[in-house]
Amino acid sequence: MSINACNILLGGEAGQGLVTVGNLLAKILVRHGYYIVVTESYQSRIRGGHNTFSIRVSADPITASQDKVDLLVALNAQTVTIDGGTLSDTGTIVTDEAFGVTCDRCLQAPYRQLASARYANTVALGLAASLLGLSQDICSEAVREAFGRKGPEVIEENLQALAGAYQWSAGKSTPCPGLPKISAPEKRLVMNGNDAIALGALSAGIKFYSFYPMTPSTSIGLVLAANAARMGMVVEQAEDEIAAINMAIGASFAGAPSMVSTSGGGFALMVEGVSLAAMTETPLVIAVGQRPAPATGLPTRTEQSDLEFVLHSGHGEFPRAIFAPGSVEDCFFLTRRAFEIAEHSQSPVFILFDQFLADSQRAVKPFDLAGLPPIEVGARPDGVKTPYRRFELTADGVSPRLFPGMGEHLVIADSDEHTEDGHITEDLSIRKAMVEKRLAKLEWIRSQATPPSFAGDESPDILLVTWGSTFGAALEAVETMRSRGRKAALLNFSQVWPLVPQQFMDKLKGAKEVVGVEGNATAQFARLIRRETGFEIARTILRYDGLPITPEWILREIK
Amino acid sequence: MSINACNILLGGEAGQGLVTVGNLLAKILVRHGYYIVVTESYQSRIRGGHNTFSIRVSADPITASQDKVDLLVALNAQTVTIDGGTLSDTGTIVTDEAFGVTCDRCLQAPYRQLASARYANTVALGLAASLLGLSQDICSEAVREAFGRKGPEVIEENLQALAGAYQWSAGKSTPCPGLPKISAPEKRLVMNGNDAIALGALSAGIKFYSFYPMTPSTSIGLVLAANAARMGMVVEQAEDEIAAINMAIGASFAGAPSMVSTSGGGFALMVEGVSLAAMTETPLVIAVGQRPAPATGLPTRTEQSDLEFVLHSGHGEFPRAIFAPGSVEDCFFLTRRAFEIAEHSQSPVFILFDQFLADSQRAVKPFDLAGLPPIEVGARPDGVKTPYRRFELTADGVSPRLFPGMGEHLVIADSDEHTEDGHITEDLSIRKAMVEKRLAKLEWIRSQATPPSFAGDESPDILLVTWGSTFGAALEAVETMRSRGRKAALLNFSQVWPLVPQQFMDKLKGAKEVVGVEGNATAQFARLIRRETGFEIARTILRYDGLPITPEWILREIK
Amino acid sequence: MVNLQDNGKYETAWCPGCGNFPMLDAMKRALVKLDLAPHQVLFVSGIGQAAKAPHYLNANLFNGLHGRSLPAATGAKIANKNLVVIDESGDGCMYGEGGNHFLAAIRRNIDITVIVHNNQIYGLTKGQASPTTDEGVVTKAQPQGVIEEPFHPLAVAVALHAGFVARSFSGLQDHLVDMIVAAVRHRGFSLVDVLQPCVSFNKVNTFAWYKKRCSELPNEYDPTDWNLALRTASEWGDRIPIGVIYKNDRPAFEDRIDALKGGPLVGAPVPQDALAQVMAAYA
Amino acid sequence: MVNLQDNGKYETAWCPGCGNFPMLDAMKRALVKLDLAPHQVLFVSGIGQAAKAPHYLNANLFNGLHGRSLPAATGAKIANKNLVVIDESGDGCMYGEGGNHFLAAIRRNIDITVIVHNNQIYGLTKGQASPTTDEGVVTKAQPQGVIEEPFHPLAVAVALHAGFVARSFSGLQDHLVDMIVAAVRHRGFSLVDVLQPCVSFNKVNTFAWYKKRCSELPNEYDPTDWNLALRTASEWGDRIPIGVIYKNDRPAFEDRIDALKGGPLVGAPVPQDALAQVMAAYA
Ligand SMILES: Cc1ncc(C[n+]2csc(CCOP(=O)(O)OP(=O)(O)O)c2C)c(N)n1
Ligand SMILES: Cc1ncc(C[n+]2csc(CCOP(=O)(O)OP(=O)(O)O)c2C)c(N)n1
Ligand code: SF4
Ligand code: SF4
Ligand SMILES: [Mg+2]
Ligand SMILES: [Mg+2]
Repeated sequence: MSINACNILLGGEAGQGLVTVGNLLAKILVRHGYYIVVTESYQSRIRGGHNTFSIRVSADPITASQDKVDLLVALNAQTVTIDGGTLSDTGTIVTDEAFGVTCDRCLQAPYRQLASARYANTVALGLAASLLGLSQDICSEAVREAFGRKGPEVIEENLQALAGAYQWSAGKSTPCPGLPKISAPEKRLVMNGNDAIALGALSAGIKFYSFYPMTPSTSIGLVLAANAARMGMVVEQAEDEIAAINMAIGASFAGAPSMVSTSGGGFALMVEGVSLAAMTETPLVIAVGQRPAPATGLPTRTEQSDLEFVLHSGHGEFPRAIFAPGSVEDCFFLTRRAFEIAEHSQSPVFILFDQFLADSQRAVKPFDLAGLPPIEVGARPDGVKTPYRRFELTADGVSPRLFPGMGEHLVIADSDEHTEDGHITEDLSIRKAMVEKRLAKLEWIRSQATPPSFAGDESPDILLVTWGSTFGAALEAVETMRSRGRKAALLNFSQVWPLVPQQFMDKLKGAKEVVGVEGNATAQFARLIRRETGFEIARTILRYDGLPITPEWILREIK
Repeated sequence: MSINACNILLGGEAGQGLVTVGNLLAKILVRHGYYIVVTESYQSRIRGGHNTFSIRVSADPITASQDKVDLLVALNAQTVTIDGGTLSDTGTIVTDEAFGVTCDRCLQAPYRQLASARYANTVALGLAASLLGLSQDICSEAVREAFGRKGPEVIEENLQALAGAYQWSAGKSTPCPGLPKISAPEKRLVMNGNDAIALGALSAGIKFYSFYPMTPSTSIGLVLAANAARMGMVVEQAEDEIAAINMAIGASFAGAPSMVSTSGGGFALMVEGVSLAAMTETPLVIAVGQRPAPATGLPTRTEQSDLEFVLHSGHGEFPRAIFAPGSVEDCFFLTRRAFEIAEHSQSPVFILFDQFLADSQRAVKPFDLAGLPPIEVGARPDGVKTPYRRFELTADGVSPRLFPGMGEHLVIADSDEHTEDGHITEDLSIRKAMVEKRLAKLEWIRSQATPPSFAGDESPDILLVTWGSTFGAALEAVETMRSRGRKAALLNFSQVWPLVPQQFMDKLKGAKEVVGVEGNATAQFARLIRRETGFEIARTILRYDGLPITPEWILREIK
Repeated sequence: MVNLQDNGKYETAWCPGCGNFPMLDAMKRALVKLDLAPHQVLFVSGIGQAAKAPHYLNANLFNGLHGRSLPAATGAKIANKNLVVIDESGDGCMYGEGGNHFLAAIRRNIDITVIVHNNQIYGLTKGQASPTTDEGVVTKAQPQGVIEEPFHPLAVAVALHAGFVARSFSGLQDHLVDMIVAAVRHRGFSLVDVLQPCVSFNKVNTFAWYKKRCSELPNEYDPTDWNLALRTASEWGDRIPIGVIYKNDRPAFEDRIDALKGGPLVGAPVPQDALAQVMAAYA
Repeated sequence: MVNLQDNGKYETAWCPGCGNFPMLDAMKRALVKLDLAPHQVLFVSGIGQAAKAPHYLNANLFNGLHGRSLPAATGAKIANKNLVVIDESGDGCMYGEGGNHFLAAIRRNIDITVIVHNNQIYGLTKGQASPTTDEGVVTKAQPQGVIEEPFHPLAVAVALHAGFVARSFSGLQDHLVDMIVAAVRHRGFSLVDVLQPCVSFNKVNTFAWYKKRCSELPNEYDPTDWNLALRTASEWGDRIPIGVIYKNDRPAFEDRIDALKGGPLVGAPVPQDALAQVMAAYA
């Protein structure tokens, strides 16, 4: 592997505080100046079972997770059994000697002596941090922040557990590649895809968000709810997903930039609403976090199998745009962009992400908020012709959008086919004009399409084509191939609809072999490329067992 | 036009009994041995507005409606104004002299003198029938049957109105092409697409049907409800479409062949259920009657714009089949076929039709019920391995299907990913196997695919490609072109998924020009063909104003 | 001063003699009484014959999906709490397809007024049973007659402590005007269930049928007495009580949400320094 | 004779101390008491922690979508009326996402038994408010505390004349067993709302909280008195009544449908002569 990185895996059962210390370790690493890629792997239960929290760390920018583990920290014996096999040749396993597991490269620590069972997770954190050579001060500071609200006693006990762990492991070290001391660490944020989507929405000026809880998108709502009061916005947990999307449409109609988020099964309940947003030309941002389906599927795992579903969701024909973030930064910027495109085209716009990215924390450069004003919403009433016609026929299909109650004009919208002033009609010539008006807006959306990014060799022997969260793994796989002397490149789509062939046909045609890499079983994006361009991506690398695609997975398949 | 046919149009407002006499006239014509194609055109209201009921008649088999009208029968003055323009050069308009409209080719009848206002529609029927030279006996018989339940008085008054009309128009006649006397008329049924779907379902052995009313599919449910008791089946009006599909899945799981029907907006609410049927491998037939969308759109008009929506409905990846009947006979036979494919593949199977076909009555040869046994349902418990595993992994993906309570075996199904015995699992290797099992079933479905029908010249200069209800108009357009010496052909898909390129690629490639003809604005089927075959149908003829495509429309566009 | 002319005059798609006409007139009169100019009011409706009503007067209108008017109305009210939001739809729309939203809207107690055209039938789709169709009524979809217990909207609303619950009858226009006015004035969720004859499809619950049964609550009736209200709301037989059946003064949704305590959301600036703080928390 | 062993022993995905465990045990005991062999029973459930329960005993099971267990159960019962159908799910599933089906199932009065694990929280998705969460309870999704009036499932069920309405508590296993047995024996729709502590996410309505409040209805309580039942169903405070709150003997759905008057639909032959008649009517 060309990349110098260390992969840390914390394992235990739900309820052991794994995520708490995982989050802390991630934060601590970033504060040391490292880059991270977190992969959260959990089950659909609250206690018990087997969960892991892996952090891949490097002093250099990284974009993907990694299969082989360098430092495995076990919160229970099971972790050693289940995950021991992933250990790299030079890796170390940290276990509690009380687990009674014996293994070659086990470092047996006396968890119970270092702190009470309640703080076993903090002990594990301390052991990992100390073995990785991380500053105890930075650790302690992070612990203090995290438990601040729980009172001085809890903080104190955690700090003691940490200290105990540091003391015990003093002098011990584990071979973990790629973690040189960074003298003046740059300030970076630690956030996952969901955080970044929430922040992106806030930055765009979201005023209303409605949701019904569903993994993996629930925490978008929780982040927004936690900040709603100070941000002057409303978050409403709806009675079901149908209500969620119809509320958001109502709010957007009345002038509040609005978003909903959900996962495939919840989105299935929203598709009539998607069609309504299109018909009433109401801007709406819809974030769909994919997970393995059909039906309830594997609620806490990842997949990229809702592309075609989202692309064709809603009865009838109308324009839309679909963004597919490949990184946490993408989540932020493309969410902003989604609000912009939705507002200007008065259409539903999607953010199609997945559990892996939703939960994957990364080190992110703080966003330059000063240069990122909220989007402009609606038209200025004084610039609009009277009598006001909400659906005035225009050349580009976009009619000036005013809000009800914000002047003497009346705003009328109808889910039936309607006249320019919004009233129900059965006049078939108006019908025809309105179909054409709505579809005309696709032209503008197309003109704004984010082109796919290209990385690697021009005219490569092998070109990987990806979309969404698979981007990071493919990028690293390409770099690795190139470091091994192979002419390789990556074409990644962070917007998957509309596609503009001129933006990428030369890349497809210029490669000796094109390989589609997708987290689904039927190569949906490859099919879409063929539909839109006629170009057949004959070879695909697919994964559909619920886990994210990694660089190793791609390299193994490519050979 | 090569076809010798007469086009009769009855026009009036809702509530005038237009459909009653339209249905009667259709029946009377068929009893005379004629072929018919009915086009019902109505508005989304109960009274008033402007509706038409057109019957195209011929002594020869016909498959399409026609724009030009030969006999226009007006139930109100408005009809003359609105529809007068569609009159053919030799056409006649029958009006009530009391309407006070003057027109060149108007036959002014004294409706009010012939019967009281209440029976104006019967007067109109009598006038039309008599002018067309139809037997008064056959007419009277049909009237007697239709009003039988309303008592002798109502029958008598209707018969008198009829007699009056016959008397008044005695000796008058209108030039209406193509209606030679047929001496020994064959016995044919008169039914529309919805009737035939209901009958097809009954013939397949449907035991449970649930629905929420929605134009244009409501009457499927009404036909089934009217016959449920004697057919030993249950029809349940559900609280919403979500309930409808989940009920049908529950019923099918427990062993009752089940169907739901709806239109685009209602189907939007069912898509989560589609995914559930797929995951639990429960057979289900879903009839989707298309109408102009997005959203509520034009509730009573026609369109073919839900192909891509239905094809990709439901989150996740799983097999399905989609039938697109092109005639009333298709509606019957493909509905039977849908039950068969659903049962054997244990998958959701669709019948994708539209308002035009739903409401279009045709003369149909009685189905040979003796040769059409109900489908076989489920597996025989004695042939099944114990312990019974509902989702046993098999080579073709199909596991034996037993029903709960029909033996000592236990049947367990789960919307979560599951083990072979149906229990929830988070084992990722089982996940992978189950994805492959489900998708494997597509192979069998593909092997059963109904090939597209081909008609016309081999290696034609122009090949029309159609699906669903557009078939009839395209067939006639092709015949007309050929009668004018042009080498033309038609390739019609009555099954639109899965597509099997070997079945039709030679036809596509063998034509000089290929033209897609679809009732939508974006040529969805042409896009699908390209996705599946790479073949680009560069030219399309599309209609999306809410009316069905007619032969004239196609010929005008083709030039 | 607003007057009747402000409410416009439109051609309708209703059947002659339909109970929707007097309801439309009553709504216009109520808007005049409330002195609400067209642009101050937002109607929200679903799909059905009833749901077309707001197209026939002058006001803002969001005519959404069948069954989904309440969530859309809720979202719009949250976006602009200064709007007077009136949700008007049919019994099928509100209690059938929209049943879950009906429950949730009551519980949420947001300040919108719901006017239900309760003709006890699905009108627009030509006469299938609705949730309020009486037991035994025969339709083409229910050839054996309805066997379900009818939905009792008022009883359910009272059981869930709805803010304002009333019944009226389209044949008693003055009463209806009063009910609409009181409902709009009530701060919180208000329901007015209006008995409305459908001359085309409901041959049982006709104008005369309702007329004979509707009986105004006595003056001394105390609509704040929940137990009494529950009994009264459940009455349906030879006597059908009309009037304000129940009301309370639970605080409205918008009075309990921090972000709604200032001006309306629409048009409010995005607080950039708060956003910076939110971001900083991820450091 | 059926015995406890017939119900199997499975590993669960529940938290230690969860109220779901005693509920599972109670269900097994009830099945024994009812002398129902595994293959005679069909469980139907939705999605949530509660909805996993039927995976942990031996019976037929259709574990469907979140919120949609009732329609699936209804369809299955119609297909095979000989099955004893028990629908088991959580408060979020049944009263939140599934609210509209809850209303319809009550009205339909089909003979299924509904057991709701009412922990007043969304457990599986980690602790957001459910429809039955008490006012003021703070969660991550409701940081200002719940402001909605809680849903009152029993009051609504009684208001709609549900066939059988009971409440129990997972901490009183004998009582719960009795309620399940009575519910299954009742012909028609039966609801047992079971208070069930969620030790992970509901820190307000704990075992102790319920324990203190749950109080059995007195022997002389008359569950056929609808007015009394309505009041009793609405009680929620220092005293929470448990027991059979209401019942009536409305005929069940399947006793009123012609096609269900004979044997079950599953396996019945298709009457070919009737079909020929149906077709002939189109001549
Ligand atoms: C999702 C969906 N399902 C079904 C329909 C069809 N539909 C339109 S109106 C209506 C019933 C209307 O009944 P009601 O709400 O009582 O209004 P009314 O016409 O009686 O005034 C139905 C079922 C629809 N438009 N959308
Ligand atoms: C359509 C849909 N929306 C949301 C979810 C996510 N979801 C799964 S369980 C659940 C809540 C469960 O709460 P409850 O029914 O009370 O059961 P509990 O876990 O508390 O026992 C939710 C929202 C889903 N699976 N499907
Ligand atoms: S169908 Fe009934 S409700 Fe609709 S307009 Fe006609 S009479 Fe009125
Ligand atoms: S989350 Fe709550 S309801 Fe679910 S298993 Fe744990 S304690 Fe029980
Ligand atoms: Mg109605
Ligand atoms: Mg719960």
